[in-house]
Amino acid sequence: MKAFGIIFSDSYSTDDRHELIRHRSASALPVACRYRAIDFTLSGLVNADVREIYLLTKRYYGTLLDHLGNGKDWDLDRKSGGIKLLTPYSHLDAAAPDMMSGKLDALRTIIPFIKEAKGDYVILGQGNLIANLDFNAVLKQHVESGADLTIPYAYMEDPGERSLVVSFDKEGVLTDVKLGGSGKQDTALNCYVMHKDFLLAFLAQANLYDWHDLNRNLIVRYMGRIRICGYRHEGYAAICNTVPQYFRANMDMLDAKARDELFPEDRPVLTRVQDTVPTFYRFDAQVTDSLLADGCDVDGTVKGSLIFRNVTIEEGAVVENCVLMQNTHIGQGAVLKNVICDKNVTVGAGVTLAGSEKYPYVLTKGTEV
Amino acid sequence: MKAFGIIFSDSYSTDDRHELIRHRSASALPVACRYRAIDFTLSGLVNADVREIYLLTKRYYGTLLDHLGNGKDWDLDRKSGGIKLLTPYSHLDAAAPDMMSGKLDALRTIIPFIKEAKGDYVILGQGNLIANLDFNAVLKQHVESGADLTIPYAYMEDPGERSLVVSFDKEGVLTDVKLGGSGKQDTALNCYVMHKDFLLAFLAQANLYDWHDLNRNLIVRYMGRIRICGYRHEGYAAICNTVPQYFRANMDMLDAKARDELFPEDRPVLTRVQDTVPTFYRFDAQVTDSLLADGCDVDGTVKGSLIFRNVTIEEGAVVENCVLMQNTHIGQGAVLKNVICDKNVTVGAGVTLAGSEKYPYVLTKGTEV
Amino acid sequence: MLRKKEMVAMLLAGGQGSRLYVLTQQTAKPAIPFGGKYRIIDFPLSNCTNSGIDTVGVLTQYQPLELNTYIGNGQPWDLDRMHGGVHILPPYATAQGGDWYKGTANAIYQNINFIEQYEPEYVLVLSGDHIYKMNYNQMLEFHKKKGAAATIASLGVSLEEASRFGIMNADADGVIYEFEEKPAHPKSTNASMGIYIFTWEKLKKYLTEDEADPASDNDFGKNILPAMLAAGEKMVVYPFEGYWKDVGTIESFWEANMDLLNPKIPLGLSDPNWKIYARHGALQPQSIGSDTRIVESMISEGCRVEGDLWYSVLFSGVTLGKGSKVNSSVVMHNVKIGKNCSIRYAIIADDAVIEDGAVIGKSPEDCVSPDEWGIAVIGQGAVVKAGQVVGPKEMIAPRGGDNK
Amino acid sequence: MLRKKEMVAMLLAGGQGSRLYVLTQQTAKPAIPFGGKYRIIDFPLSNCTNSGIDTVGVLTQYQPLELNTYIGNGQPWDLDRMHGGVHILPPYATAQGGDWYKGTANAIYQNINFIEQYEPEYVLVLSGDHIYKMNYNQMLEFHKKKGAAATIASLGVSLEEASRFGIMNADADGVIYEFEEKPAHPKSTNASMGIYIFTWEKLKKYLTEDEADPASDNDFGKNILPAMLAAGEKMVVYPFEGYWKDVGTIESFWEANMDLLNPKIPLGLSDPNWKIYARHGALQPQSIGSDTRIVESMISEGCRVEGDLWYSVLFSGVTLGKGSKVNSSVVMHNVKIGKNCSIRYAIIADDAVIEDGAVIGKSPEDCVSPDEWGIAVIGQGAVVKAGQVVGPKEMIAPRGGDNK
Repeated sequence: MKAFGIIFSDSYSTDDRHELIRHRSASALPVACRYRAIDFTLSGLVNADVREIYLLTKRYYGTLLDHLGNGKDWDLDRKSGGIKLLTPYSHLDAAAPDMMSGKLDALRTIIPFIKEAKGDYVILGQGNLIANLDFNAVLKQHVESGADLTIPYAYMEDPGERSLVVSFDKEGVLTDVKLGGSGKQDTALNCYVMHKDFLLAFLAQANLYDWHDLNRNLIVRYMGRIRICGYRHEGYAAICNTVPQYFRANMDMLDAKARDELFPEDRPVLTRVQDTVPTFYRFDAQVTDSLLADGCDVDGTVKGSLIFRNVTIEEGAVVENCVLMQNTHIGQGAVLKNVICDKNVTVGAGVTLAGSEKYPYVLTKGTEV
Repeated sequence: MKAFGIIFSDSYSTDDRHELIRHRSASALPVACRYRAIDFTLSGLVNADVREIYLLTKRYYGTLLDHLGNGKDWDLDRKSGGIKLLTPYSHLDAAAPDMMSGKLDALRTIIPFIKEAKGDYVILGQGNLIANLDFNAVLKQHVESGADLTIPYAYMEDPGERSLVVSFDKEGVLTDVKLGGSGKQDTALNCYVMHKDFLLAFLAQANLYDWHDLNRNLIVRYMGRIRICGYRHEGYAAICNTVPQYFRANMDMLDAKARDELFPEDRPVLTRVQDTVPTFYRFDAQVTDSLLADGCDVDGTVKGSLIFRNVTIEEGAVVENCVLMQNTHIGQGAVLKNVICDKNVTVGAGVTLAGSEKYPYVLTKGTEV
Repeated sequence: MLRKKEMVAMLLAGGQGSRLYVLTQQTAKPAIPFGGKYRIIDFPLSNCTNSGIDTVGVLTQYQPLELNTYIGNGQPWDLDRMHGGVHILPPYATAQGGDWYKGTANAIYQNINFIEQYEPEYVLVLSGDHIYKMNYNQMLEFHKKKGAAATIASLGVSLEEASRFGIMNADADGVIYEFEEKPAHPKSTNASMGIYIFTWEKLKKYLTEDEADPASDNDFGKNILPAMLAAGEKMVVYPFEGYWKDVGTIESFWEANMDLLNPKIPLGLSDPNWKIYARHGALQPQSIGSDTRIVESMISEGCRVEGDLWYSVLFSGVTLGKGSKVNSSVVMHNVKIGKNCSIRYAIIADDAVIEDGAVIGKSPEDCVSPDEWGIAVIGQGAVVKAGQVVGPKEMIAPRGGDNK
Repeated sequence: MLRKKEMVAMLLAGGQGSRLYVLTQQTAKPAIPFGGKYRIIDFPLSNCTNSGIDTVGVLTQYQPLELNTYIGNGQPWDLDRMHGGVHILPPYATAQGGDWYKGTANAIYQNINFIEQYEPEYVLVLSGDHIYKMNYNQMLEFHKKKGAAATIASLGVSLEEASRFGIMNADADGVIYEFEEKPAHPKSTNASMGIYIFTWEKLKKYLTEDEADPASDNDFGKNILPAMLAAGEKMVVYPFEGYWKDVGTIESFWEANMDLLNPKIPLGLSDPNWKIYARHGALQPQSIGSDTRIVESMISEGCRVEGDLWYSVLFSGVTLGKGSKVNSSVVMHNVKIGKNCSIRYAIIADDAVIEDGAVIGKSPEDCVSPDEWGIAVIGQGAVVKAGQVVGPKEMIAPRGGDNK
């Protein structure tokens, strides 16, 4: 029951207004103080002993490559298997479809790799899913249930209009899908588990009929004709297709229960080791209800916020309900509320910034205010 | 005197009729039984303790990535530095020039990486150069000569119309360049050594005037205005821009002197370890004047040929003046003369194939005849 | 944050291997070159990797430098892991003082803490002087299915060979009821291959009890296995089919190398799905000269062959001069053979230099009596002078070593 | 195919470090946690990497398991090299038998073969119990420029401190003419930092001569350096400026941790150009609770802090319960501190459990006499029961260890 993984570096359905992923893959989104979004899916696969992983990238995947490096931090620097990059133009034949246009097109360009993969089952994952899925359990259920296709899902608050809401019958077989919805909904996690032969047959079909959209063709078209089962993921899950979703997912981490679900001891989430020093709390630091990465230097007030690596908060500054990414510098006496600072942002002394709790104020990478 | 390297995966001036690089980077050309072309430049840099290397790729670089893997085989899987891939779309800004069109355009897209590089000097190399350059000596001469730009060159037979033939005055300063020539000529090896600041200033200039061609603008335009010196490489050198050049470079390896120049003991050429078994010579093997990689199984006659890894030559087959790449299978009694078999070619029992000594018969990857 | 490992392998890299004489005078047995580009230890290590076992302790106390350098960070065997990987485990001192390994069982006993770090359920015990390919994971499945405390891999031998082995007498279900060490009148033909899987909890108990017994030799075969059997633990035989060879003597080592040239021997060295990994140098392709005859031989990277080769194995970097003839011999890494030498039925260790016209060894058919014949052995780095004759069975000490 | 290395580093990971009492009862000194996320050995290893030295031998024979596991394949320090890298070098047996390391010089002597593999011109000898950042490459340039046989790094100390150190008396050019070990009346203030660069050829000669002398202690400071000086070799002082601390006692170890909290101490732990590398677990970010006060402290990944922290260092994975107060203390990895505990001037080793309401240590100002005060130490994995009081200077043995 060996499986291999294919990870899409981008969701192909993100919000155009998502400033945080304009120049980086959705998989490279920094989350929870010290991670990138892809760490969750990648660690999930490694923890299920999947050591044959194909990463399908689209545009602006440089940051993602820097993060993955040689794969050592996930123990994926293997002689055979490990992580394999499938980047645009790397293997394309002139006649192949464009990797950029949709997941199904991207998959069609890598059929030769799927054919040569050693695993019998394939896990299609998406690099911007924030969840610690137990892929061993998913695989086990997939095999035992006799399903053709298994879709992990979770009971999520306000999944948003780009998510697939799913319903199942008593036997766990998919009976209905719709796009989006508000309130708590059973929401597909954009992962798919199936037999390699099933995927190959489906891709051949897709090629014949020139299908492009994965969800529409694999799920909507086939529902009722093949056995599609759900796997209910009980732990925390979030999808970051929009800025508010991203902000909420980070704020969720302040809840110890959500955190324990996302970081269970027996399925650790691995990330790039950066060799940062511990965080220093100076004489005037006042930190409450917050999460901090290593390498910070705090001499101000921090409430209900997520502080990423190497952030400096000077004396008298107040940071409330904020997400400050790596290398943010907050000057003396500055006041921030509901703000997301992307990497390398500098906020000058005495500056006051306030965003809406629902749609926070975003300072893009490198901004100085 | 720390340097960093930039390697172009493609020469940007290869022959369109070069079947062997239609679906692979010129750097990934298999040469000398067990190497890929890039091994020479890469090992040259590693042997000069250059551990910060940027690889600029173009199209069809998948094979090249497979070959490089995680860089372990060159000890380039370093925490900082090591080998960094700069692939199309990985870091491109919408406004950037296209990496595909020329070396100078490709360089202009990576200015931010050049600025952040730690070395003071830069070595621009080309992945399809077959030579074991002593980059330490080149660097040393560059610094001591006070040159703005140093071009390694070698005295080569028939460099071909796409090569730059160079002349120097008594002090080693460049006085003339021309394209191509027959007979023995001092030929530039498509490598450049300069100070990082010089390169950055030149690229700013290139951006301002919208220059595209590296040779034309850096050498032809600047000759006489800046101090361009030559570094004479005394050992073997070959450039594989055309199929005949490629064939000749391989055949040159049958000469022990050329081989000893290309593989000196103190500057080993590293390549991907493939864990092949030793080569078996069966009862009817008759091998003379040939080079063989490991993993072959020979029961036929082989004369004056280069046999790559995992080639099988059955009883009674005759292989003369051929280059047989990895996984070639030659059936019983087949006769081949002046043939290049790309990877995974199968030649059936009894087939006779003969090419011209000057322009050998090429069987492309996977062909069965 | 360490994760559990289901099974950890402990490789007994062993003592001096004195029956290999000059070959082990400066080298631990598992580090001896074998088969053109391997060393003996590559076989168990590669078996581990190919079986999905990524945590291996190598127990050694004899001349570990070469082994240490060879294994390094474990990368060639894909055992350079963040958690697990290959570790060399020499004896060490504690606040209570230190002990050398007293026996195979004591070596494992002294490393209980190493094993316990990984909280394994099973421990695989291997030795470092056998040539074979085996899927230890299948053996583990067998062990689990049988619910055994110990499973011992077994090779079917002929009744006459049986008296040279440790023999396991088992019932129809493979449950062992008796061990016999080299029995004069063997009752069965299940020979132990020295490959054990133990349920760790059980092994730990018997190791601890054995350690407390001052009369014990602290040896697996002599003490641990009989004690477990006596206590009524379920011990089963795991039948192995395939090639297996103990290379503990000069003759068996030479034979095992010759076996590789025989296409009928089912070792399957070239099987791409079960590669044997090794640490390699960066060498040129092998070059074959103008006037040579190479028959039924194996040649590795970096060799320059100008002479003739019959039924022989050339390791990497060997030079063979014009007019020289090598027959039925094993020539290890970087040996330099001059011109017009004659080498027959010999083993020549790494870096030896054979000068022009030297004559080493003899064919059995050229010997007057069977007693005269034997494999000639040239030690590591030794120099055989021009024209010197080294007779059959003779051994030349390594450079800087003692003659026998 | 091995390439030469200009300089190889040999790190004396040392003996038991008995002046660290319970901290080293089950751990080799260099493996002791330091500074929130490091271990002592991270400092010399990171200095090597940052100085461009990629070949390091670690000489150890005492409790090597933790060190072995910690160093693993060397990856965290970028020392997982194809050729070179970091190697643990324990004592070993040869055909002539085996010896434990008799002294620092003997430890290097026994590993001459290891060093010679790399054909180095220079050998750097380091010890594993100092906290400092130093560019050994600059020291090598100095050694070469001076044309010395040995260069010894030296720290300027005050005249009164000088009598606690090995003092080197040198002329104006830095050439040493006398060594004094802990002189009552020091003539100069150049204290030896235990960091030596030797021209290998010279060192090898003196090591060999020293080994032949049965009366020798086989120690660098006592035997090798005086012998070289007596023979007229050129030995020079390399002046070091910056932070350096020997952490060989409980007090100095505690002080060195406290020093990290002092912005005036010039260690520069956060300097991105001279990172100190360490092996990390995979831990969550640190979480700070609702009602806490954290002042002048350092906290690492994976901590959950609900209590108050003053002038303290929390290593990764520490839990600090509500109402607990920690002051001027060093709390190592994964320590669990319950509610309403009071911890002052204490060192709590890895995995210890401090139950609710326990009281550990005292502030000096709360002590009746200066004699009463001292650092309280809780050993690795020890349990301090609910409400238990551990006085100043008291030491609690590690789980499974002996009390003092």
